Amino acid sequence: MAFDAPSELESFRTEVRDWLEANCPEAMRTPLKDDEVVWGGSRETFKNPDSKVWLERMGEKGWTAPEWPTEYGGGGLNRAQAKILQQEMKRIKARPPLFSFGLWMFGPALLEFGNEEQKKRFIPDIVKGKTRWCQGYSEPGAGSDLAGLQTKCEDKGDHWLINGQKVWTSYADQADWIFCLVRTDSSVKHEGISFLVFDMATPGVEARPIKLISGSSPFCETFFSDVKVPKDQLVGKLNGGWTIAKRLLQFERSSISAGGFGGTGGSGILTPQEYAKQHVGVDETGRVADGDLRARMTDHMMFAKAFGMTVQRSTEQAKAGQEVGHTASILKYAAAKMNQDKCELIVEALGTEGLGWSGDGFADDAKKATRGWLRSKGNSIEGGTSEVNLNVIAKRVLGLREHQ
Amino acid sequence: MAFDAPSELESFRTEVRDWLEANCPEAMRTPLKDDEVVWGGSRETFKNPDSKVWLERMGEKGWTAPEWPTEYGGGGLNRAQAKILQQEMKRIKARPPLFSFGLWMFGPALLEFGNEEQKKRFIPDIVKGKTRWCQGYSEPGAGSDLAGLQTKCEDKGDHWLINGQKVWTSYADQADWIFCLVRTDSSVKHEGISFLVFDMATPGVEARPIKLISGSSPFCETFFSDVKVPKDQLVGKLNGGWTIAKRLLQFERSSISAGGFGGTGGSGILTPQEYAKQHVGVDETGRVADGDLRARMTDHMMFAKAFGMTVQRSTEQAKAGQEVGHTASILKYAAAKMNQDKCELIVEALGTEGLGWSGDGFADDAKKATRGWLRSKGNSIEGGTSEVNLNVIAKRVLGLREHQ
Amino acid sequence: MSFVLSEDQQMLRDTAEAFARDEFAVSRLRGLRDAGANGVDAEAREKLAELGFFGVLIPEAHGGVDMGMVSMGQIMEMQGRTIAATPVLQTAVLGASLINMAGSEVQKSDWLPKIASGEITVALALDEGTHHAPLNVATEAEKNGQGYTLNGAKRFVTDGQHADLFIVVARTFGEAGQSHGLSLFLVPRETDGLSVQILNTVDSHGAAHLSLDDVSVGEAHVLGAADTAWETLERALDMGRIALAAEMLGTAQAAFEMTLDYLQTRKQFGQLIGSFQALQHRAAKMFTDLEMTRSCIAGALSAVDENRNDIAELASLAKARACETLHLVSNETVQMHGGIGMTDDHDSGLYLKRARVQEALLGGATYHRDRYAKLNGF
Amino acid sequence: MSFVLSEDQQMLRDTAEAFARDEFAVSRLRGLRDAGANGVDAEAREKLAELGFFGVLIPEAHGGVDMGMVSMGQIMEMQGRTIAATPVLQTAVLGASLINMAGSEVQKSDWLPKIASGEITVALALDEGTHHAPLNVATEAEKNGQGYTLNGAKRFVTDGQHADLFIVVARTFGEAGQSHGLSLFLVPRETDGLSVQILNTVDSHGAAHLSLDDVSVGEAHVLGAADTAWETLERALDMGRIALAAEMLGTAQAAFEMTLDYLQTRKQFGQLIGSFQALQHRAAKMFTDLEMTRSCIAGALSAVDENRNDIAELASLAKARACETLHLVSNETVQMHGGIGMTDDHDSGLYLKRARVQEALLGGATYHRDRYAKLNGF
Repeated sequence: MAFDAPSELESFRTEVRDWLEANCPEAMRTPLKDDEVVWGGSRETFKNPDSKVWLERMGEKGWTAPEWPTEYGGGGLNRAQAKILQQEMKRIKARPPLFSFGLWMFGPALLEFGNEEQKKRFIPDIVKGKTRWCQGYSEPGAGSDLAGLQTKCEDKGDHWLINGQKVWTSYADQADWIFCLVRTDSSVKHEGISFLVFDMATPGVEARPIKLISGSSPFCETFFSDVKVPKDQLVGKLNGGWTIAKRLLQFERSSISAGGFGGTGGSGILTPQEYAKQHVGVDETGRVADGDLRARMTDHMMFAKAFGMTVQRSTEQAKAGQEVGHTASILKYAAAKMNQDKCELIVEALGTEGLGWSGDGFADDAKKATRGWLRSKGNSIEGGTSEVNLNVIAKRVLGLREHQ
Repeated sequence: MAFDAPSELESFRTEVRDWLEANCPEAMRTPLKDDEVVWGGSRETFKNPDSKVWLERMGEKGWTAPEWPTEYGGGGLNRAQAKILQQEMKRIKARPPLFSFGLWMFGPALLEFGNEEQKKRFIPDIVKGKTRWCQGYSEPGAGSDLAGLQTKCEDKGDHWLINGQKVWTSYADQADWIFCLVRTDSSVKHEGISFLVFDMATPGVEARPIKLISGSSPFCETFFSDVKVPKDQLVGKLNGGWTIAKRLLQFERSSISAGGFGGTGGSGILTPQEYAKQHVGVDETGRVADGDLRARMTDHMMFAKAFGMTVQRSTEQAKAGQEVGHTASILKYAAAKMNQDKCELIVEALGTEGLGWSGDGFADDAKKATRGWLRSKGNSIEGGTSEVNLNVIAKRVLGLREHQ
Repeated sequence: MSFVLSEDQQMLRDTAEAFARDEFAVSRLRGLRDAGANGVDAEAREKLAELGFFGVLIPEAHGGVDMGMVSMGQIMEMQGRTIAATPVLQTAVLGASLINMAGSEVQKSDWLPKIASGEITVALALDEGTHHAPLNVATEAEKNGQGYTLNGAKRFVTDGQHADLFIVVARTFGEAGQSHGLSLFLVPRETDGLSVQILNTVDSHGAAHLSLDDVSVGEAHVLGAADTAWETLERALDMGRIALAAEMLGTAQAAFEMTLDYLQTRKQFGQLIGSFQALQHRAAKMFTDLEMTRSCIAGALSAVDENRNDIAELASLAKARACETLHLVSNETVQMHGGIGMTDDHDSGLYLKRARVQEALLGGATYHRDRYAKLNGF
Repeated sequence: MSFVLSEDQQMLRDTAEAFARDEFAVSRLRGLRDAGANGVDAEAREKLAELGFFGVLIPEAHGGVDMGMVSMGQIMEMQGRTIAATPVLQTAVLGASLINMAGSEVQKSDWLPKIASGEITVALALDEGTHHAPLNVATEAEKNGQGYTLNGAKRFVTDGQHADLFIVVARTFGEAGQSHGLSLFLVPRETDGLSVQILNTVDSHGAAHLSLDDVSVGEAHVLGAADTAWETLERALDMGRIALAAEMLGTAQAAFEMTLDYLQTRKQFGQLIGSFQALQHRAAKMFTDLEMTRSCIAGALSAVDENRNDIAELASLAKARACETLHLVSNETVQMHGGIGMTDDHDSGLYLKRARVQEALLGGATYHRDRYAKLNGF
């Protein structure tokens, strides 16, 4: 903020306000519908045509990535200006123009670890939403133990040769490119991993959607057989991939902890206490009639409130330059518990109305809630299981040791 | 049962009934007062003189140990007859004549592992309550890891020489004799332990009571410095003590699981729901007004009921000759949880009335309940911690392995 | 209470276990689901009938084998192990016992043999809201010349998608919330004015909403005396709750065993995940819950056969404990399987989905905790 | 809400921390207990006064330092770490804020300087039953010629064993349960008709039952307007709840650190017990609770200074979360210490005993969960 006199910031605010007024289509100021989310990339269909216009205009200004450098097509704004842009978009209820793992995960990592040529090559299309990226991390034998990955990458002189299998690749079937962890040295564990990017259209790449218990298929199994990758698509040092991987997991966990979880079930779903009032009823004092359910709902509400205040606290303390790693370490674990408890309470409050799968006889929001409840079971598994989170807290934060 | 025709059993019942009628003092048919419990031994004062008469008469018949062989002073009854004695005593609400670790733990072990001379020497005085025994097991460095005990026992030719320290020795300051685990070989762990008995009056033995958080002192620290023990007081084989120890722990856990726990606080204490009705009140439907507390009390009641039915189930199945080790393995863990939950609920229901320590201003039953609540915290530690219980279930019952 | 099975009961248990294992695997439910059968399985129904399972609570005079609740509990536990979709709970427990307890000689000989032979399926149509509340019946039965006219609606009637005969609980007197004034009506599926909305449920067992618009039935269709059905109904419900609890025990036990197998085979960090103490303790706690719940169910089953006076209390104990145990185990099953447990290809999800339906039917944990407390005077 | 301390607040926190550590160790409470002092510690009180802690919520005009609730929270947290027996909650939080909010200029200048200087201690006498219920006041204050005559009884008044001045909540109108009709009275200890029964409490902090028999006080002793004390009282209670929650956070944090040390030193089976994963996960969960509860308390403290409109909700959140967290941590502290934790020589028991008193004072977890739900409309 030091760089901007309040007056300059205010004039920037007017500027932003006018631009949004002129460029944000009316339809993009309405609540985002589940099926109108824009992920970009070559397969994007823009169900709502206005969302195409909106993405193009925002991408042009680089405001899909407000704080990224202009030289790579970013907005080049500082923290204070970015905050103003955010506030002004919120004021007119503007939809986010783009959802993108490129923006949230790969981009930040590439800006930190990539070389100049790679940044120039990949960042602009992320900003404009032209390339959709997916993440090739987990493998059937390497889940919680990510560093146990086995996907082989051989140096064939003029190219890398990839053979192996990834799993839990988000939207791999929709993605244009993949950023991927591969094994370039099997004699060591963490030090034998490299970070590679390549085109999903490369011969030998196959992505098969995985159907989840919720019925949706946001993830794929991805197979690589003799996939040839140009040498210049190695990011960072050979065998230096684990450093980038850890950094990326931070981005992932913090974006997850911020509430960006699969499993709330989407729009139109009410709170547990609303459903309880409708389906269980209240007594003459206005209390939900089931005192047992009511107590557990209250416990959850308090947990959620405490979680929100903890996110706020660590944010403020970080801004004030204080060490917040300890506090932040609990967020992923707590966020998973919070969302899962909420979904369980909703299904419990709905009673038999929460036991529908498809077709007539069940309200749409109830069916969504049921699917969301099932999806939420993954929250304590994806992006690091709760067991791994607790290990990390115990060892790194509390300093408890392994068996000697 | 095979040995007794129903008719014979019925005549035995009449016999027992008549004898009890003639020999059980009236005062011994009233509810047992906390301070009139008879532990026997040389320090027994018999606060209620009738309890002395009662013990002498029962001891004379050997009915303090109904199923032990008559040659050692026991009652020599079979299972069916013992059950009848039990039923008849219950019918007239007769007090148990004797509480004794000799009866519950050491005696059964000695009958199984001791030599003829030792049985003749020690069992009769256990039956008559003349000798009070205590158990020398845990040490400051050997709690959950009992086999880590270090109390040294050297063979000095004509005697054993004991040096070391025991802790959690129940009523060591009241006991006449101790049965004790000592280390006779420090080059091995379990195979270097022996089982020894000796007189607490032996020079070099000192017992210091330990004050618990509940204010009571049922346990001692016991110190041995150059204690000389005659060679014939080794029970079982040299370095064969661990087998006896494990057997004894079984007696201990099963007696604990049967509900024989420190920490209910003694007589006069009401149930959580009674206290809740008194102190929290009920609504117009007769429900305890605090629906949250009510739900947790119900959960506990159900747990307690389920526990009772599980004890009953394993007993019946054992009688039917079925394997019940798996079911029995959960009892100690569940009993501790059950008693601790009950005590917490009582204190919560009592409100500030449950926060007294001594003096006026608090009801006596409430003060007892508070002490009992504090004492109950030991339930998940004494006789094997809950953590060790869960390890045992996981490894021995569920077959889960150690890290390889 | 008896906790040891008789020889006959043990034999029946073994038969049911083998049947579930060999012909009724989870893959069968998966197949029905993928075929869109919505829980209807005619072939299985025939086999169940051949084994005599539908007649376990029916007197021999009416074509049953009259083996009692403990025996029925063994069948329920075993079908629970493979979360099989069968009409046993509605037809052989609720339907059979209601008709047997309340029915006239004519009604019994009309219907019980058909039930025992598996010729028809029955469904009790009771609840009208989304939470079990047996007294909150607003469906009205108005007296007319030859009998009664029924108007109202019933929600989430399990087996309603295929039942040949509905036992409809309706009010001939008083208002919702009162026990007096409840009556039972035998309403065949094809009766005019009865419409059935078939439901696709999360557990793929199916169910239906019913609506009754001027459904007229004759006196002969009244099951037991009018106005005073409550006592019989409550007893039948408690039998159903205990039987369902036994099914849930089987479901939880099987899910637990599947999880235990995975803990003993899956490796991470170079170790079997079952060798991690945190998972070991959670498994040990589940085992503790399972053993204690098993005792409650065994006791409740035998209490019915002994016609004890604490059946209501034991039924609520059994159902509440079964709900809590299965809720925990079904969640831990997915969590301990990790990613694979989240995939539709794996059985974890099928157990989880079935679990929540079993929990809700005939009253969930909070309903039965509340009832247990009331029965204990607080 | 602000979650970052100002320089002044940080300095005060450091002072309070050093004071608690160096002069207020747990051994001090143990000493008071063994000496039968029943929580009365004149020397400590002087030092607290010297440090200005009694004046943190008192305007400078009346001899205070007027630093606000966030500052008071730091003091409470630090005295909680060593479970110290001090009059700060009753005197400096409840007493000072009630007199400051409701008092006349005369009353303020009469009493606030004496509080700030540590010359007197004050105790709010509110509850009459064994569970916190601020509206259930039956104690009557009847108007007489020169003022009021008070009759009634108060239970478990903390600091009642030594307080010089009682603020008695009595009813000048209406009946128990109603908010209208409550009034506050300043009743000095030596007033005729006031009898004090001193209590030996489980936490060794002491307390007292009061009985008021025809206690007559003049108009000048009415604090604020008669009949309408509720709003002020509720705000003061919420300040007290938040301050107490801060103290409980300190208690839980210190007990947790003590346990963590033990996990890192005690060996069994040849391993540090802190290397057993089951204990590691339990410790990690406690840490998670502590961090989240810390956020609730920090937020609630600053909400008071910002005079936000959701103070009641945040107070119940802070107190309920503090109760749950401390309940868990105090039990785990004893369990993880094993046998040694059961001995009176070890501090675990002192923390456990103090914890249950802190939980009950000004409303336990169930009271505040219920209140939080009501404030949220369900």
